[in-house]
Amino acid sequence: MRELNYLQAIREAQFEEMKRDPKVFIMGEDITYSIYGTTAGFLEEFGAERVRNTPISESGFTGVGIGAALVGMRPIVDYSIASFIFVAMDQLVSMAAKATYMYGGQAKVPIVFRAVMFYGGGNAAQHSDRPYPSLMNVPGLKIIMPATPYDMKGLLKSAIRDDDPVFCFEDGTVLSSTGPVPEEEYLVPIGIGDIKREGTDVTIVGIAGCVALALQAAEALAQEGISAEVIDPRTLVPMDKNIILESVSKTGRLVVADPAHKTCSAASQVAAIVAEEGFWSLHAPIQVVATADVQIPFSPTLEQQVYPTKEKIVEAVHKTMA
Amino acid sequence: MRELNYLQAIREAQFEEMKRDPKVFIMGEDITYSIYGTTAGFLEEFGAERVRNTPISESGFTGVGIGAALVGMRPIVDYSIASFIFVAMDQLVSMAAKATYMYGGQAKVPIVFRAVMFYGGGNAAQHSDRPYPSLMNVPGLKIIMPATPYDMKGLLKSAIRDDDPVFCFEDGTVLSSTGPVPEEEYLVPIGIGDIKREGTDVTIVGIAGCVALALQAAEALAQEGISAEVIDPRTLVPMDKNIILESVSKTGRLVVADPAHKTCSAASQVAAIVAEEGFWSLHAPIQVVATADVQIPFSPTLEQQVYPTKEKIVEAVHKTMA
Amino acid sequence: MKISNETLIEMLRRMYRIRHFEEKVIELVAAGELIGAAHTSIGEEATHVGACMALAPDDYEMGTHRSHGHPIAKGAALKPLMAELLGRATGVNRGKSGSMHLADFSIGSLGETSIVGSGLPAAAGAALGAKMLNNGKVSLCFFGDGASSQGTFHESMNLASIWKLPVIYLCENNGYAVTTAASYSVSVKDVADRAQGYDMPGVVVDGQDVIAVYEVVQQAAERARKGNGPSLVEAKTYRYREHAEGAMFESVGKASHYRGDEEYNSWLKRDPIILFRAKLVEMGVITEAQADDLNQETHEEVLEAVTYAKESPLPEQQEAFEGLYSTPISA
Amino acid sequence: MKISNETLIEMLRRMYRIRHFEEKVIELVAAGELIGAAHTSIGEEATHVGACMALAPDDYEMGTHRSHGHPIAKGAALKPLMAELLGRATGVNRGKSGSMHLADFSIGSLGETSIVGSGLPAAAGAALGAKMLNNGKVSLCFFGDGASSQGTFHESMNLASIWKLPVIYLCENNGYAVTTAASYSVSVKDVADRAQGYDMPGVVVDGQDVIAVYEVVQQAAERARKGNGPSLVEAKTYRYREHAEGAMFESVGKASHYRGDEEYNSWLKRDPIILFRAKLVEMGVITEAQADDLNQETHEEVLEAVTYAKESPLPEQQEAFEGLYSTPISA
Ligand SMILES: Cc1ncc(C[n+]2csc(CCOP(=O)(O)OP(=O)(O)O)c2C)c(N)n1
Ligand SMILES: Cc1ncc(C[n+]2csc(CCOP(=O)(O)OP(=O)(O)O)c2C)c(N)n1
Ligand SMILES: [Mg+2]
Ligand SMILES: [Mg+2]
Repeated sequence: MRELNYLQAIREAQFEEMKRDPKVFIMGEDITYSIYGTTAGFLEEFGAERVRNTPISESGFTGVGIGAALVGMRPIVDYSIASFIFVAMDQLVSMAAKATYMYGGQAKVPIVFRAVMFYGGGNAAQHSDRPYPSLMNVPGLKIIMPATPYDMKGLLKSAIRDDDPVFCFEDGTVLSSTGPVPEEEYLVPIGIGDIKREGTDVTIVGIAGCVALALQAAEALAQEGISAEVIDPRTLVPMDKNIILESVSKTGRLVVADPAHKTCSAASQVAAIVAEEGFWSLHAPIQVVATADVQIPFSPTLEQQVYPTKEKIVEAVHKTMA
Repeated sequence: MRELNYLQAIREAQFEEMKRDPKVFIMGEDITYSIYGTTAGFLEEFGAERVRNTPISESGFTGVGIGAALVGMRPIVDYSIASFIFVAMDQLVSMAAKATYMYGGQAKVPIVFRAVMFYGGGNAAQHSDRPYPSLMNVPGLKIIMPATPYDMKGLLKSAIRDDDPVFCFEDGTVLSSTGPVPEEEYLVPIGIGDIKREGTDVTIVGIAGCVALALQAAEALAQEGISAEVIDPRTLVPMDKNIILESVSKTGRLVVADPAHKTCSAASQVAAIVAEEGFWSLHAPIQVVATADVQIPFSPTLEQQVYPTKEKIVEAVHKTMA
Repeated sequence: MKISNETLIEMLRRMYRIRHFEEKVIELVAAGELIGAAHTSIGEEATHVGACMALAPDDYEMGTHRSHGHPIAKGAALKPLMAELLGRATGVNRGKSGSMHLADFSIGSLGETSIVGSGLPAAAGAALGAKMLNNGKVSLCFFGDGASSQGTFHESMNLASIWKLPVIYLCENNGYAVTTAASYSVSVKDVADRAQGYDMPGVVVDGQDVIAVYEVVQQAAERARKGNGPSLVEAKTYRYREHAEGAMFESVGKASHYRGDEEYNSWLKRDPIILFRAKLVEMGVITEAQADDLNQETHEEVLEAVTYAKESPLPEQQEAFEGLYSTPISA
Repeated sequence: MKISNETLIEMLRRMYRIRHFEEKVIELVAAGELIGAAHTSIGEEATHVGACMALAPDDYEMGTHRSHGHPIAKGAALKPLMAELLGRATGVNRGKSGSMHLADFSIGSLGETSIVGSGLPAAAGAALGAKMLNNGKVSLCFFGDGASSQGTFHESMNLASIWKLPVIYLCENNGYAVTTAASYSVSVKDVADRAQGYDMPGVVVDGQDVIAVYEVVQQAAERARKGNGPSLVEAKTYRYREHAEGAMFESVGKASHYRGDEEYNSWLKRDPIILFRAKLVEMGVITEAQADDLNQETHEEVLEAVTYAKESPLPEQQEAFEGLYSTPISA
């Protein structure tokens, strides 16, 4: 099958959906120049009305997107780097997430928010955030976290067609990773996880960039004769509990790997779900491999220390097998 | 001992610290009129320079507080209602939480942020947030959550003397609740939990307003002959793990009650900690009693459904004993 | 520009509607039948009505925590609004929103929002939507003097200007944000002066004069429909009540004297309803008797709305857990 | 007002320092020795230096992601800055911040911040602190044309004005935010025009003329110290490089032609260092030879800084987990 990289998958999803539905448009800073390639050629194809450069006004253009959605448009808001969403937090929380419920169903907010999490590249504390856990605590937003080009294209297309606000977080560590993406149209449904590798001894739930690390860890563990099952929830809200609980009921052991800071991470949420609903299947303590609860340092010597790694995941699996 | 209510405890803590240290000042909207009573008489006592009414500019005055702290002042920023902090989120996350680490220790940010969580009073989705979990995922902020007048006064005084940004969340359901508060000076250290009631059969960790509910539940359970231990972490970041783990090692059962939305709640974090570090002590699944993952509805018939209650906590305990 | 008698009379009707509605709200709060924060518009009816009547019935409107008067001025039916305030299943928002967040999409009211300043960007967005959908609609956003200090004001004005959006920003300057005087919190004499910084017209208008408000908003709407972009209108008005109903604010008001009696009384003398009613009679548009009838009719509408609300069922408890999403989860 | 020769020469020295420092940064990025986003100030030296030299050495300064030139202009030592860019333990921020977030509290540089617009409120806060501590200091905040569209700009200007804070907002208008022209994103001709909306002086100055910048900032500083409040200064300048170093932006620059050659070359002709050097020689303040020496000396300073940085140890791995808090946890 044809291979695309992660950024190409984003571009293709957006391109196809904008072709399909004239109500879909995209806005963001410098978007016509497509610094990351996800809107390359869009200006020529769709024109400046539907491919809008914005001033640096994240709350402003987030709210503009919400208002346009309220009257029937289907905006895609591209923040480029995920660290910038804090500026727009109130619009995301008080408006996008609350309108449908608060206005008793009168309001529909079909909008997609996109942001790349550029961590691991020496951009330090203010440019390396992985802020999805802060939004997971906010009811009303759907949150997708595709880890492969295939999932990215399929989930992003579903998000654009969804009538609710969907936040798509993109993992900066896999932007150039490639994978098979069919030519023909397909969708990946929101809210459904995926078994990335089958196994019997331990379940490794990987979030975003940690899916790839989990697969590497599983490979290494296989050499030792440990069979690890790798689960990718793909959607964080609503979370596909069942696929995780079923895997744990089979393996009895759980490691969760998450690039977010450990406290109140997506991984902690997965652990809490299993401790509550999958407890009787567990044969050993759950292990959470997440980013340390410190800010992101610049110096590579320092930055390398704080994130999950294949080695840390392998070590965590060993703990659960001990 | 003398009794004060929760709001009086806040007022007294602020009053004493402003008396003690001329660098301490307070700002917020309509603060000179002290709508909630926590700065009653402050204008007369300390003058308009140190008791500052602000325009409705939460990011602006949050940043002003941070800048003043950077040069040696010790501001208290009162947001009144916690739902308004989303407007200031970037200043809290990108500036307050990151400066000390990012500037290699050159920057000190001695600032206290205060906000009341007014939930349960028919103020609907945009005025009923309990947003602390979103900040718990942000390293660099200390987060206190006093549940009694005694803890409030002692923790708030510690927060004002602390050289780091401390967020004090106040629970709107206990504002008028009273409790003993000594006349003489005392501090409650940040990062130390408290056993609010000793017990042997089950551990109930209560967060904020859920501490009172947990105590009511414990009382009811005592009638049935179930001995519940009630733990109040008091500080959410850094969390006093040990007091929770020790209690669970004694009781073998854990219920966590939290007014936050369940997904990525403080309760989920407590559950994750115990599932990882206290697993071998557990005799039953952890039970999380938190607010449903929906927005807060207005109609009392609806609003009453979504929060933790004494009954829900009792029921959760029964599940762990089953 | 000549305003038809029909329109003039409808203006007075809506002003009376708001007044009676709000007076009933005060009673219901005092009686403990209406809970949560409730902010009334008494004294500001001319601003609400002048602005909304200058729009087409299906133009968009967004507003604030002081939420009742805007949709009423835009033409919303009273029964679902009152039912909402009383948390009934028949409420316009099914009892989910309460007083601070009314909305009636059927008449272009896209939602009042109680986070101060949060509605300004969305109003520009509705205007962008109108422009892209080419549906000829304009968007009007009410916001207060207090809201003018929020960053969203700046960002929205700038975006509306560079994109020439068909939006009207209507600042209801009632002089105060809770107890804080605009003369303290706003660094410039008139909020309208800030329009220069966004290359758009900024007009100050007497917010107690419904016709004056109607005329400036109509010009702004025309400008917007012609594709000439946004306008900033500042209506100088006053609230006759405390910031919100309820003892807390009463006491604050009493204790604080943040508004002197002299100031207060001078504004009372300019009650927008009394002024407009007198004008219409003087213009010969209506007789005193007809005006009394209007007053009477609208009062009865409000009483019927209350009866309707009280007789309406409460929502099913289960509904608390429904309606979070428009697209149900496939899983 | 007469500027001493000593000061004039120091200005040229700092401008050369910035230029040489940035040229070295370009090399280091190209060589892969400096990682992460790196934004250079080449072309904007007169704005940085004119503004900072107009302040007292211990006045406060805050800046942006384009972070190197500001502290150097304020008088920071080069070695700890370069060591920071190379992630060394001897870095001014111990290798924790990298290029976008330099700070040197010892000379009043309270931190460059890379979230666009995030520094504006804190700069007002430092000014409030100065006022309350009564230490006679003023605070200067650099921000870009792009940053002027953030809500924090509005909120900070308003707060600074109503509280008469001793702060100077210096907009470095280099015409672009990445690839977006200020002529597109800013709804008014000059950012300085917005000062009217906050009742404060707004001045446009030639950002390539270091003396002109020095003079307007000195006046603003005087005004601030006298207790007369904030000022907005807009320096029209230009960056000679792409938005940031690194292939991505090079290609964007090349591909996009968002800045025409004609525009670009016309600004190149107004290189602030060449202009100022010629002026000083013409004024007889220095000879060509002395100017060459300055150029030489500052170039060597930079080379020494690089040597120092490269010879400095990397941080201990453990340090990643240290320094989150100033007050260690009692628990
Ligand atoms: C972001 C935010 N901050 C504070 C509040 C609390 N609050 C509610 S209304 C109000 C005053 C608003 O004043 P103004 O904009 O002039 O509107 P008015 O009440 O006078 O109609 C305040 C401070 C809020 N709701 N949202
Ligand atoms: C809140 C936020 N949004 C977007 C960015 C990405 N970004 C970094 S610099 C920049 C352009 C800033 O332009 P300007 O303020 O004119 O400063 P200049 O780069 O021209 O010096 C942008 C959009 C950011 N760092 N922060
Ligand atoms: Mg007002
Ligand atoms: Mg610029």
